[in-house]
Amino acid sequence: MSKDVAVRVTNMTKRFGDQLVFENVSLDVHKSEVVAIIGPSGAGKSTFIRCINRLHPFDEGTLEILNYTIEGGKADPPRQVLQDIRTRVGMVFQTFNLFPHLTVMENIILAPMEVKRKTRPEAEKRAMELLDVVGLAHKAEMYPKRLSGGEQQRVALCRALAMDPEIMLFDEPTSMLDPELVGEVLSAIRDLAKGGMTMILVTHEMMFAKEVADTVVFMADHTVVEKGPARQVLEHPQTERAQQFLHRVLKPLDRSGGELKSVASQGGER
Amino acid sequence: MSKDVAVRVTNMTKRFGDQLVFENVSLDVHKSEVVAIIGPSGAGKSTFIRCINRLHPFDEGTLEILNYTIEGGKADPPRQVLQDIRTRVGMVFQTFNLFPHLTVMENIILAPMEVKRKTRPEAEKRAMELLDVVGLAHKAEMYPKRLSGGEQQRVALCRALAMDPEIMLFDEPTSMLDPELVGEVLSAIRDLAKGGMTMILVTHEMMFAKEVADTVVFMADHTVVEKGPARQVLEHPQTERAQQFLHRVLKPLDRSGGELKSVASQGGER
Amino acid sequence: GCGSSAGASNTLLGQVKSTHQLIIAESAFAPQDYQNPQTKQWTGYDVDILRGFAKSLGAKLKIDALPFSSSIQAVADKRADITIDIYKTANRAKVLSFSRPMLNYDDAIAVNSQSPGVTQDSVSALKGKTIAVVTGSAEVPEAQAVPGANVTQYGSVAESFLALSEGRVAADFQPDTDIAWAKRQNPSLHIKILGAVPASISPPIQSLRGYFGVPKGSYSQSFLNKLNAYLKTIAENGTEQKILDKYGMTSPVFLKGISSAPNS
Amino acid sequence: MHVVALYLGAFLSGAGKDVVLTIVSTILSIIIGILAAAGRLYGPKVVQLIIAWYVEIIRGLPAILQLFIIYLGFNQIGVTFSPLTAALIWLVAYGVGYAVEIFRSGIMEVAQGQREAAMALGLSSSTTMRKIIVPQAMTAMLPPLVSFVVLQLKNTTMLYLVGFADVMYQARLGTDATEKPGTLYLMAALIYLILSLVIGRIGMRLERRAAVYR
Amino acid sequence: MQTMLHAWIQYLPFFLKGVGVTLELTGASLAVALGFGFLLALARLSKIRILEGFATAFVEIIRAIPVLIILFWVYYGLPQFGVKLPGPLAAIVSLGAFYATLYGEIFRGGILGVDRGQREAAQALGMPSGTVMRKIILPQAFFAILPPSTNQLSNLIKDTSLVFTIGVADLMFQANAASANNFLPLDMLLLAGIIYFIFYLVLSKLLARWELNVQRRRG
Ligand SMILES: Nc1ncnc2c1ncn2[C@@H]1O[C@H](COP(=O)(O)OP(=O)(O)OP(=O)(O)O)[C@@H](O)[C@H]1O
Ligand SMILES: Nc1ncnc2c1ncn2[C@@H]1O[C@H](COP(=O)(O)OP(=O)(O)OP(=O)(O)O)[C@@H](O)[C@H]1O
Ligand SMILES: [Mg+2]
Ligand SMILES: [Mg+2]
Repeated sequence: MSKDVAVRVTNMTKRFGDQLVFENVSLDVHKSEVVAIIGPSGAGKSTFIRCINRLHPFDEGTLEILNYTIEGGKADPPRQVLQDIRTRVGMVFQTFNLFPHLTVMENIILAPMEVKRKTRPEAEKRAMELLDVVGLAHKAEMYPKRLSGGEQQRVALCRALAMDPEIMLFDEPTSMLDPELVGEVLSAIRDLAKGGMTMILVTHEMMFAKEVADTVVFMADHTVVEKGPARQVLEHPQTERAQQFLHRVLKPLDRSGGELKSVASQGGER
Repeated sequence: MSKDVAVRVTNMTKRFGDQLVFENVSLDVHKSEVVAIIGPSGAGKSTFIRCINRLHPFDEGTLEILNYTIEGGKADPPRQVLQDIRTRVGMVFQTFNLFPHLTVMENIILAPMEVKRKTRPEAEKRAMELLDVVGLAHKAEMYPKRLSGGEQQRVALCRALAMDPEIMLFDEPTSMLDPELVGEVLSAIRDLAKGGMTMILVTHEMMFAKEVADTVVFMADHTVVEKGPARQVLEHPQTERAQQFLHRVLKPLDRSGGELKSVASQGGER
Repeated sequence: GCGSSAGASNTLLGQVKSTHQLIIAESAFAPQDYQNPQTKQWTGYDVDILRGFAKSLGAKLKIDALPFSSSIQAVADKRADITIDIYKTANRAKVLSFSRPMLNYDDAIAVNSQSPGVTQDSVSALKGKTIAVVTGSAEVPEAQAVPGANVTQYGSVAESFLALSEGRVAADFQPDTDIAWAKRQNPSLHIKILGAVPASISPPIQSLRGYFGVPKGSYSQSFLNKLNAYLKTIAENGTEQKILDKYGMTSPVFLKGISSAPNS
Repeated sequence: MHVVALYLGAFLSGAGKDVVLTIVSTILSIIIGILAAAGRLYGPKVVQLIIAWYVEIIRGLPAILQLFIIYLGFNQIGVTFSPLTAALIWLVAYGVGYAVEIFRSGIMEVAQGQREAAMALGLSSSTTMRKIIVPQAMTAMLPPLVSFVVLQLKNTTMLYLVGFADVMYQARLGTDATEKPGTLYLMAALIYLILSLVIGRIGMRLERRAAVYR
Repeated sequence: MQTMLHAWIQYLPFFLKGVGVTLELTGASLAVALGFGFLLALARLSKIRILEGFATAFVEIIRAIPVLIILFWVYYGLPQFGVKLPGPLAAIVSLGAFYATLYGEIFRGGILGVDRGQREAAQALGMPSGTVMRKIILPQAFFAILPPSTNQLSNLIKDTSLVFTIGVADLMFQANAASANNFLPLDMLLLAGIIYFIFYLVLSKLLARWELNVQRRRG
């Protein structure tokens, strides 16, 4: 693996029992590159991103990450390896997944203290810095339930960043948010991208992908259907499947209208 | 109430216990008019739209609908009146609320048979027409759980339309849907609007509101902050609150960027 | 008997005659009353005696089996007509009327035959030991009179013997007939009679006789008269001894003085 | 094995009685329980309160204490029941206390959205109840109902204490006569185990059928 | 009324002694049930087949058998096979084993009920599985476990009333023995009932309120 490559996935295949989720997926992610994964629901995007830090085992293929090489198969790699990967790869989930029984501060410092053996003052200092940047320093002592979705997601981001990860994974970080709150989280992620962080993100926000991503990967029908520079894939998709998908998402109303008109008028004119 | 007005709300106020949801809301909806209600989460949009067919009682003010006049207060209007209003006003919910123990067909024909005393063949014939229009005729015998969100929402639409309502209420009908599925439902609603149905809809889809609605009502801070022709409110909002809201929703990334950049680089450059 | 004449159904005797049924509240005390494991029929000397008596009234026995403590209650409540033969105590006399005595008992101390927890039938030897009794039986106050005794109460005599045989308790206070019978029926039980319950804590000899109890009051009087006459007859004419012989109680001591004892 | 052969017949006839009592008392409890649950939810305040306290008392007292109160206690105030009557009254009185809660929470569990949707279609409240709430509540209630039947079956073990000739009663008499309690109580346990498992299996079958739409 | 009060006062000391025994049995049985139950839950969740199979069989069998029969079998029956437990210990073993199956299922449900995302989030932060269990899963499961646990505790107290059948002198026994003595079963049973009901109210109302407060403080 060249020095410049942060993650290399080769012919990865994943099943749940008999059910194929995706097969033959290959992908190189370079250092400081931002990769956006898009695609219809159920395409396996979440599962794929979880295979990258080996939260899920995968069945076939190879994953090279942070100088480790992991082969597909049921057997777990050594615990040390898994833990090291997960420590150095940050992840932000669609559903935030903050620990509800811990305050914002405790959420952030838990892993640095437990995993990196930082002292509490050290961990707290770093946590406050991060919270300050996302504008949540004043909420440090609150429990997650009391925060808005956008705030929760920003805390989740801080929690991941507190481990000083080398790579960040995002799984639809804004899809559970109110439209008004989406901006908060997207701009925090954008800033991170500008700062040179290696990132892989699953997103439905095409505008955002276009602005932030270097590469866009379109997954559908159990595999990667198309990938390439962001602008190219989003504006001039080559495959029909991608064209169809992007059309639907970007211009939801632009299709052969139904005949509901006529049906409705029956009701309306009673 | 002039013959042309379908719904007139005058100085309506609603509380849950001590908690004020909205106050002093007035609104005229003309026949065949499409009114879109927008506003931040928690503004009381859902509650307001539920007060219009009196699913919730309201505390003060007057509601004139379908030649009935209902005064605020805890006491329920006569059952007959409530039922007549609800029979003639259709509603589609954010969470679909299909009856899970009934098939698609049974969902649609239940109310026509029970309330309008239609025979089963009559009701089924109409249901098939409606399902056909939204492209779901082949799913008539399925249970809701087996359908995608977009399909469920279209069935919910058919269920409401099967009562031949004179007015339709929509509460964020697409916010629980996958982006790719949003289009299906929006285009069905748009067709309905074009057909001349009187409609009040709560939505976060600004593009859709602009295209479909005649009037836009912006609710925030417990009241109606601004209302007017759709284009005017959406493109040139008069009040600061509306400007701010629309800016956030339409251009989520366009704001003073944070400094996460600098923080992130610490992590990325280890 | 709702339909029968008021006079008949207002008394126990009338009740039994009109329904042709005499209900015994049983508690599976062997050999007084127990179920034959082979035939599942109720048997025992109380059952035999009362069956004969019931026959003389033109009635059949019906058996309600209950824990001992509830069986007395059942008769007091007129739920059943008659108890098995029991001791006469002041407490019981508050709710029951008693027949004439029908058998002499001795309250005995049973111990484990392999490793007796008590070796002498004296109060001092029993002091501080665990003693088994049956809930609601007359042996309860006897055991409680032993200083420092840890009294464990069981729902049936069989359960108390099991506990003794398993060495859970040091001693068990029961009528000697019951201990002897249990030993005879189930040689595998590790129990034996150590001796009589010390006189200082056992009740006076009069009450150490078996009496049938019936609901208290004039309701039972005519019935009691018949019963007493019957009991006296069978004690005198040897019928009762014949019944006792069936249960291995051949010693004359059991009926000594019974036929000449006064009615209660 | 001798003991087993000797008592198998008696045990089976005792088990038959337990099963019949369980079935009869369950049916009665369910019928009364539905009515009481309706009273608890929609009745006048007084009725609601009375039923609520009834439920608390039934749930708050040991089952055996309730049995003794019905069988022994009521005698003290001149009300006498036969073992069978007492057993039935007890099982039903106890069962109703549990059934009310099962039905009440089953009905409450149906999502608010379902009520709203039905109301918004103009369905009357009785139609909503019949066509929307109850069918869904039924599915939600099946698992607790199955546990309830098993609970009632298990309660029958206590009936020997009032002289009802069931499995336990036979086991105790057997102990009296044979001194083989280990074998006899194991037999009793097996009979109850099998009956419980059968009820559970039937329940599972019903649940699967009721949940076709899930 | 007069006689009832009189009888109550007369027998109250015995009843109080019975209450002591009832509480001791409840406490000891609860300890057994919680400890053993937790092990059962872990065994059922473990990937080791035999362990899981054994625990599952144990749970399915024991909880299908009435407590009274378990009690009789342990006390009267086991000596036939050479194991002899004193009454109170037999009671604790029986109730403990039976309630361990119930608590085991509560624990298992609580652990499984913690959102899968929580485990994933913790793993994604590099936490080893022990830490995930201790710091993330168990604290959250605790609050899901609490309400059904207190509910079972009040069932446990009620089920201790069965131990009088093996000669253990608990509260129910005292009521029974007293009515065998004074032939006032209703009065005696009512007194016992009132005491049991107080325990129930304390558990179901006060503890429930405490639980609610704890939940609210977190929420
Ligand atoms: N733990 C699991 N067990 C079995 N099947 C699973 C599991 N997780 C996901 N799946 C299945 O795998 C497929 C891919 O799911 P995944 O969540 O990766 O899709 P996605 O592309 O992220 O979709 P979405 O946009 O809806 O999040 C789906 O069919 C899903 O049902
Ligand atoms: N049944 C209820 N009881 C008490 N408070 C309620 C109830 N329903 C809604 N509220 C409160 O009323 C307020 C308005 O809620 P509503 O759902 O109408 O807002 P909304 O504008 O529809 O928000 P959203 O965009 O999130 O759907 C909120 O503060 C909410 O917590
Ligand atoms: Mg996903
Ligand atoms: Mg809403």
